[in-house]
Amino acid sequence: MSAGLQVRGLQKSFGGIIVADDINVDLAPGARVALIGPNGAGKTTFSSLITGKLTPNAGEITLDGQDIRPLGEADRVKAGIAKTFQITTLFRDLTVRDNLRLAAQERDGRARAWFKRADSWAEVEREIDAQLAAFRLEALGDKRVSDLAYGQQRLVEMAMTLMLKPRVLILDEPAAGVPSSDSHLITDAIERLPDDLAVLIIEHDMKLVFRVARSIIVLVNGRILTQGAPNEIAADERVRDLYLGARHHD
Amino acid sequence: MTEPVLNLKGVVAGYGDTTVLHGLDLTVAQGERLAIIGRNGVGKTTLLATVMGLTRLHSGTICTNGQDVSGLAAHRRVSAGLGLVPQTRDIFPSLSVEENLIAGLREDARLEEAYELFPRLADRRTNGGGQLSGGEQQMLAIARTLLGRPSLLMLDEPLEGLAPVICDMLMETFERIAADGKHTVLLVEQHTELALEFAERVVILDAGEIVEDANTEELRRDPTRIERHVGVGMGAT
Amino acid sequence: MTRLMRIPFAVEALLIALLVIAFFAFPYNLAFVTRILIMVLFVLSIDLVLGFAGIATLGQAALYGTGAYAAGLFAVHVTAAPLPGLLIGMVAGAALAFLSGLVLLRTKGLTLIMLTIAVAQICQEVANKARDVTGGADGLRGIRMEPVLGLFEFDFIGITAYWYVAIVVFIVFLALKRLAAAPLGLSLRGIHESPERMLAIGAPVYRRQVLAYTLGGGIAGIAGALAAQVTQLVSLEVYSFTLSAEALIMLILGGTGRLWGAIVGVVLFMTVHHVAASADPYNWLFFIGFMVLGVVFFLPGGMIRLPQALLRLGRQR
Amino acid sequence: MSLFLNILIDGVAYGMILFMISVGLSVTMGLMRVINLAHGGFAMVGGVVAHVLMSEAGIGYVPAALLGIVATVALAWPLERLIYRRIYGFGDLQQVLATIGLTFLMIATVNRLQGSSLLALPLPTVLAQSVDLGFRTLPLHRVIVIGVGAVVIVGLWLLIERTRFGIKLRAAVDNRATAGAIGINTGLIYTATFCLGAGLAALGGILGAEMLPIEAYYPLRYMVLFLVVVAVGGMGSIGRSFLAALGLGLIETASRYLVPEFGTIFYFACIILFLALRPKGLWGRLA
Amino acid sequence: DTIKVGVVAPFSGPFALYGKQFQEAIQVYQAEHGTTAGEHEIEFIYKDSGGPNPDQARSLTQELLIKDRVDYLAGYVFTPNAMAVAPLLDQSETPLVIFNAATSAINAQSDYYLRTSYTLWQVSMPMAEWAYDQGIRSVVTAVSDYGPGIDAENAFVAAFQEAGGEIKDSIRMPMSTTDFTPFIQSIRDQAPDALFTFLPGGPPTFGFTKTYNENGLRDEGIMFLGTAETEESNLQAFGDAAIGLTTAYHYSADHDSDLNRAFIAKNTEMHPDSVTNWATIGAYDGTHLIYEMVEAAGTDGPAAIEAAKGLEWESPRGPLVMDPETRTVVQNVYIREVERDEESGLLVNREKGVIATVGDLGWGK
Ligand SMILES: Nc1ncnc2c1ncn2[C@@H]1O[C@H](COP(=O)(O)OP(=O)(O)OP(=O)(O)O)[C@@H](O)[C@H]1O
Ligand SMILES: Nc1ncnc2c1ncn2[C@@H]1O[C@H](COP(=O)(O)OP(=O)(O)OP(=O)(O)O)[C@@H](O)[C@H]1O
Ligand SMILES: [Mg+2]
Ligand SMILES: [Mg+2]
Repeated sequence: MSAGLQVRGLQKSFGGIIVADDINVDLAPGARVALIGPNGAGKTTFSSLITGKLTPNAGEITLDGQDIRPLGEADRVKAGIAKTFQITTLFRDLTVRDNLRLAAQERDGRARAWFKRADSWAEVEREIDAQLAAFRLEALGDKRVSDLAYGQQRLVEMAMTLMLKPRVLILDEPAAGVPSSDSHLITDAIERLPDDLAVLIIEHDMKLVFRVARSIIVLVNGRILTQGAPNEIAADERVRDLYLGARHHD
Repeated sequence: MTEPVLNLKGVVAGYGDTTVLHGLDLTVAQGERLAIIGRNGVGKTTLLATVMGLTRLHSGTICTNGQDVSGLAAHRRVSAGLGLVPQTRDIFPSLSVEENLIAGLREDARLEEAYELFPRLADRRTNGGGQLSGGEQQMLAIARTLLGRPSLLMLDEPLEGLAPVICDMLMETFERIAADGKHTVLLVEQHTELALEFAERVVILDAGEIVEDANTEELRRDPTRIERHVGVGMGAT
Repeated sequence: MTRLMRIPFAVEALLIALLVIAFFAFPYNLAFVTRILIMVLFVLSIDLVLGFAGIATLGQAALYGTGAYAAGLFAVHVTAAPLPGLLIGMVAGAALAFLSGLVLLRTKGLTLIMLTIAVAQICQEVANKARDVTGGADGLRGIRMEPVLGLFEFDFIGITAYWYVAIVVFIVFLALKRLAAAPLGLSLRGIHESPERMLAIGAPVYRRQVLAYTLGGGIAGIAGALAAQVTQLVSLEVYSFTLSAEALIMLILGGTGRLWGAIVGVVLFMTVHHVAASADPYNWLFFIGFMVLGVVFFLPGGMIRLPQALLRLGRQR
Repeated sequence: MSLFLNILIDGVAYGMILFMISVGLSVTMGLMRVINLAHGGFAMVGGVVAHVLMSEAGIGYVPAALLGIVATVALAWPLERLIYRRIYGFGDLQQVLATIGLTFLMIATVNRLQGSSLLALPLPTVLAQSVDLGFRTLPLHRVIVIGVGAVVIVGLWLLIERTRFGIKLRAAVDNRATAGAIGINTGLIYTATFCLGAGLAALGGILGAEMLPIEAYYPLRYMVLFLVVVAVGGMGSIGRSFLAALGLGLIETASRYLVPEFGTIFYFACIILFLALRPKGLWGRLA
Repeated sequence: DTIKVGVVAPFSGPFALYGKQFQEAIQVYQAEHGTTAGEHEIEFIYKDSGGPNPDQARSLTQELLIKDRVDYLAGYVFTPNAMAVAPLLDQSETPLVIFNAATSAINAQSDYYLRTSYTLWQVSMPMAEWAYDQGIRSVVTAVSDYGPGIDAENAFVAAFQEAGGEIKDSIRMPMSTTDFTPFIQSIRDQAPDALFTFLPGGPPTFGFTKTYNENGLRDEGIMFLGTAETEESNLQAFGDAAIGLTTAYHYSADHDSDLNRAFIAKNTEMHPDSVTNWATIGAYDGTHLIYEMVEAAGTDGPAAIEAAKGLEWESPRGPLVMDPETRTVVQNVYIREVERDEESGLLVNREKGVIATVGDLGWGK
């Protein structure tokens, strides 16, 4: 029995298309793994299989040795697996603070309280302040999400997921839509994450990947093509041809 | 002499009560490769949407190839030669890939062009648009707009979510499109590096106003002009 | 309004003032004002379910009617003391909401709307069939209420009925107001906005929707019970589609997701109806039709947005 | 055996009528995704115009019916341009409210002009006959409805699945702004489709008047009946609405034959069961 | 002084016709008899109850009693609406004249109810007895599955079996039925001599009679027996499908008497678009009753009720007596058949027989 998230022999297909083919992955506490691969390789599908949005055709998923396949989406979050969405999914009519507050109250299991005001937990409010500050969103806290630019929403997306204090964090293209000038906010946030947190990053921005990942998995057509340390991957001919392209030949 | 493909005069636009663009003037000549850069939320998307007629123009005029399109509906602007790949992709989820392409197909364009450009889409021909992966949706959005044969192709962060190989291939494609001198490409890009590499002219937007409008070469010589408005982190590979 | 909410007990004071004013302003129409109050309660229950939790329903009458029949039968067969009857009505409404919610809330959108309608229709048909128990289409008769708390006799003019209903509505309103600002309220709004995201932050969306629907059922049940006790007769119409639909119209008219919206919508709709129906009964539908269209087009957020809209107009000038 | 045959024949005939009456709603609600509670209003308008033409101008059934449909489209056109155009952008609830408001106005108008009693659309004697099936008879009128229904379903299917117009329509429905941005004239497409829906509503109203007689409160009285068909069929497909109508016709007819006393309960229980098992309607596809 | 009469009836919604007809009948009566009874001026106040909605009926009645201080109440189309005000009547000792609601049990709820319409038992039992006399031996009943339908079924079945006839089947059709073919086919398969039906007016009746016709039941000799189905307001819309339908009812606009002809002429003169039917006559006779009570007792409710009991008068529908026990009028029930009138070309209920002076046979059942 091992700590962290373990995936064994994961299999998934849509109709005829196989999008996950015998995938084995280990995410130990403290892991910083990047999942890269061509478009449509099955990266998002993989994350959905882990979060429970999709059900695998075969294979095992365990968290700290416990089989999590019977758990629904919400229960897996409770168990400590959280993700950000590739395409921003926020509570658009609520304020940024309310978005974060919602995450916190679910995390603390007091979402069914109905008598005290939602903003009357001082500790949580401080936490929200800190989180907003980390993403330089202080000024936007009381704005409705729908009034933010897309890039700002991406930051809220990330901040909200971090409020859940997960043990396994899946980031699906966290920097997409964030300008290069601000992408350090994302990388900083990732670097500041607690040491015992396991992180899986799905990203096409190689700068970000090479900066934060300690290990990289390359997925092609639903199969793991190779995996290894960043420098090994960058040097791999097949990865260059299929994915990285000429720009990274240096 | 040729009319500028796009000519903005005093464009003021926004959402509801809020104004995002505060009086922009911009002229884009035919065959130009122009990049617009700027921080998050400065109004880049809003600018493109306003040109396309998707956001309400409060005041000012927009001309394409000499034609005033300020009051026209979006589809009329397409006839006038404008084309936009939106930042949020906006695939039609319940149409198949092929139907997505047909929806914007001009008589003189062929479906096959899209499949040649993105073989991945050919494999997914009959899939529902809503079932595509993020990157596949991006490809579809680009292909769909190209099939509309725009004389001004506006791209709102088109490389987002695409694999590096595809990005390279696309940049080449955009360059090729612009190369014939009849097509103009207007690129909004977060990655300053990429933008500078592609464009011959760069416009920097800040808080809804144009704060720089210069040759790429000029800007390369004086990077502080960019850093002042776009922030640090540029060029740090 | 938001600023008003910040002053401690401002809302409470305002509500009490309104209730007292209504009592003295309409001494001859107390019965009508009482009906308005009951309707407010019913519409509040829809606001909780639809405006907050985003559960589309056109069958809330199922819960109202069940509360009404439960309270009515309880009064006829067990005891005619009002408060226990109210409790029974609430429990009956909540129980039906819970049971039907388990099935209904697996669906959404139009499907959900149809299912809520179907439940109400089945209830109506069952009540119609069980003629020996419910009196069928003739109505459940023989309800003769005892004094409230053994002290206040239901009088001819309807003074007791008015205060009895007013106090119940007041209490429920305050409870809902607390709920709206509390974590549960926020969580329901979250579900309304994006159930998908709620799942992703670990919220058991389905269970929470069932909870919201059950709470709404309890409130609708209280409203039904009040109606049964005040009218002292329950008819099949408590389950009618028209009742659900009209209540929904009132809610949207007033503005969803805001408790005051329910009050404003009901008062507006019922008053216009009352006035228009006595002025020109044959054509009152024209009034309502134009009013409804006017609100959708000029005040899309409902009447509750009127002050803001006026302010904006003023600023533009 | 003959019971089974009876159920089959009457069920299909009834289902076809249900389809004819609600197909217009499948177009506006299922395809265009506007919650159009005023659907019954358009059906009624068609019926009322035909009634007036027949009873007051002495025009024959078929021309009166055609003129009724034309008049309905002529009413739908400006309504779409002036009112529905703005409704499309609203949220569900606002759509409900707006279309209910319109329904009220339609009812009030008919009530004012024609009163609230039944408005007859007497069939010409040719159509009022019955067809002998050997073991029983079937009114000729129903046979004709079945035929017209078949034509409508095939025509609509071709139009929507097989033509550029259909693709553009579906694109415009999915994302109106984007459709405009790739050159589709969404305004025109919406107007045309809406008018098609209204015209079909009128056709259904007139053909179905033998069973659901035209009167001022028609739109409210049968609202649920129409909605059920679209809900069971699931949004977005004419074909599935058709199957749903047939299925519902069969269920209702079977319940009337087999358990007449509990017909209503049986019918709605079936719907609940079905929709609970298949929340997205027949062969539920992702929205 | 002025005595006020509150009229509660639907003036809006699908049932608005009732309210309109009540109002017209009252106007006709006032045009004929003036607005005073004895030394009292009589004023009518109208309130719109919408459809069946006891909450509203009760609160409107309360308003009439408290605010408008009416001394008499009248109207009430639906049974639950009428029932809901019983406690108010007892408390305020106000006579209420029911113009329509036809459930026997209402009058037992309070001593202040009087009824100038009819009860379902009152017309359904004579229908059964007449049918048996005509040689009909087997009947299938098919009624809408709700209170009035079931009352009608019970009354018919009881009387028909009493007479010695056979009830082959009793079908209760759901209220929501739009396609009646299955029921009609079942009836046809059982081949009775006649079918007896009761349906709410409007679309259901329309659908049922159409289907009866289209499926050839008439041709096979299965006779149609009903009560209110062929009432005048929707009759013309039925077209030829209605010809030959047989009903037992207390009023036909075609009733052959000078009084009736004068009444209809007056109504048509005052309200050219109006159709005279049982609702009109119920309200007309009800108004007469109120005038009599006012003249005899003024504002004294209990005295007015006493004065009304046993009152006899000649109405356009025939002779009436206010039964002291049931407080429902005792009246003639007519057997009618729908025919197309030669002169006007319109469908009419032609009287084929009369069963004299029937009281409320449902009392105490
Ligand atoms: N519901 C579905 N039905 C059919 N095919 C699907 C479905 N969902 C995803 N796919 C297909 O599965 C493949 C893998 O999709 P996935 O979203 O996992 O890719 P990805 O690796 O995340 O790509 P990207 O980098 O572009 O986001 C894609 O080709 C997609 O078209
Ligand atoms: N639908 C909207 N309603 C109201 N305000 C909006 C809306 N969309 C954007 N905004 C606001 O308009 C401003 C400009 O947004 P815009 O999307 O044009 O920025 P951008 O430059 O494209 O940013 P990004 O790089 O993040 O895409 C932002 O401050 C944003 O908050
Ligand atoms: Mg992906
Ligand atoms: Mg943007």
